[in-house]
Amino acid sequence: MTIIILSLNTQIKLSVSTLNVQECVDWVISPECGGIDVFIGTVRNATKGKAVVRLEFEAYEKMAVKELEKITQQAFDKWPVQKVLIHHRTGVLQIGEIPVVIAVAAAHRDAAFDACRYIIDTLKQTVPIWKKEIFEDGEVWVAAHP
Amino acid sequence: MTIIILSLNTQIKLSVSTLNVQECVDWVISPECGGIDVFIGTVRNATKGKAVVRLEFEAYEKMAVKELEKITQQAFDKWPVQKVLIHHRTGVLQIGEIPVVIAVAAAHRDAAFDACRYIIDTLKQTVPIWKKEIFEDGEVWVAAHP
Amino acid sequence: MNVNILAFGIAKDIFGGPSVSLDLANDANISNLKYLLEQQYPRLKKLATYMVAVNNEYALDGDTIHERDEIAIIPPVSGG
Amino acid sequence: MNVNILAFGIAKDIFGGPSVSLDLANDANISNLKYLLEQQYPRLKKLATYMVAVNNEYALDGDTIHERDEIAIIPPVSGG
Repeated sequence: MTIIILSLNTQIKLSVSTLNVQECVDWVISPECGGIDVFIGTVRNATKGKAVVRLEFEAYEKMAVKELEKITQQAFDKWPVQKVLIHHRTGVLQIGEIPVVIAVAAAHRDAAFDACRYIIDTLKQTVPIWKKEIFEDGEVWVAAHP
Repeated sequence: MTIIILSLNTQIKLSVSTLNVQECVDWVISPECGGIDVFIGTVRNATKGKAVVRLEFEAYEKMAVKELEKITQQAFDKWPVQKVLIHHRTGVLQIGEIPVVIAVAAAHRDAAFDACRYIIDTLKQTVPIWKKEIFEDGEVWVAAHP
Repeated sequence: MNVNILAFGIAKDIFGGPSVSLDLANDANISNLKYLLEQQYPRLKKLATYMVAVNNEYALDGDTIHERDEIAIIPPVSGG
Repeated sequence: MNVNILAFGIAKDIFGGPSVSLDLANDANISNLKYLLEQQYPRLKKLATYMVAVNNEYALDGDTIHERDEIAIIPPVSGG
């Protein structure tokens, strides 16, 4: 399932398909902006020294999109940014695949950096998406236990 | 003229050809990294309200590469980052084109953000590259005058 | 009233499925709901923390639950 | 000694070309070089600031210049 929220300056997508970084950059780039910051999450091959085989992402999709919209709105309220894009994967991801791309365009780079970092930091705290790490000998929902 | 400095974890390029963001991301992505921060500079259509027709970048290439190497080394010294890439254009750039791409991969995102921002901030202070803005009615070397 | 509760992440494992249904007093609030769920599914208490969402918004312990509300258990998120 | 000085950015406009040559005393330092250049090209003094590089490294005012050094005038940079 893919959900896209599209306005002139905001794009939010939850998708089971591979994320395309170039597409994300192409969408935020604009003649009025001077700087773009892009954060790309990638699936690491190990966590705390233990080999990861693959990841599985589950989302409460309706609510996740709502929370992502709130975060993008906060970014627009806090910084003079021009375009904000958040693409997040769901489903099974292999090592090296991309769970998330956040791209922010602004006239000046400080706003782009600040907003992009705020978005990923907040996303990881509030957006109802869950990651399960699959190891050779078991699996674990990340962050579930203290 | 294109200069590429290539090691296992560093890539520096000065080039008159169009920069390719996807290539940059593909080069820094690796199974050990969990986060990539990418800064993309773009040519704005106006500066202080005045329409820009195009930009021209000139570099003192040998020294620019040396200074870029210093900055990447500082990034590796200061933060636990895994790969650093800096691509910078020279020559004539049209509105919307990309003068610079900086991509930093790290196990954890804070290092990638900090190092990427440090690199662009420092690049703008120390690397001998000059930008001329061409307007309808004249041209100006940026930052030359107080 | 009878409410249906969606579960995600580890809560789905704890409930043994993507949703459970529960009988609640008509003026029940989130706190009451959590208490009943924790009685039935003690593993819930072992979570670092968990939230409840009502109609796609995070809810507070004192919020009253209404029939036909969309209720979901939100274990610690780990997206990104 | 006679040294060749590379110019970039606005310095190229000020010198009217990509390099100029200059006669210097054999023990001349960067400060002496700047003084002579500013005499010949007064517009240099109107720059916000400028640096001199010797052999691709930023040089300090007291650094001595040697024959065959690669010398360059570095006006305020504006890359990125």
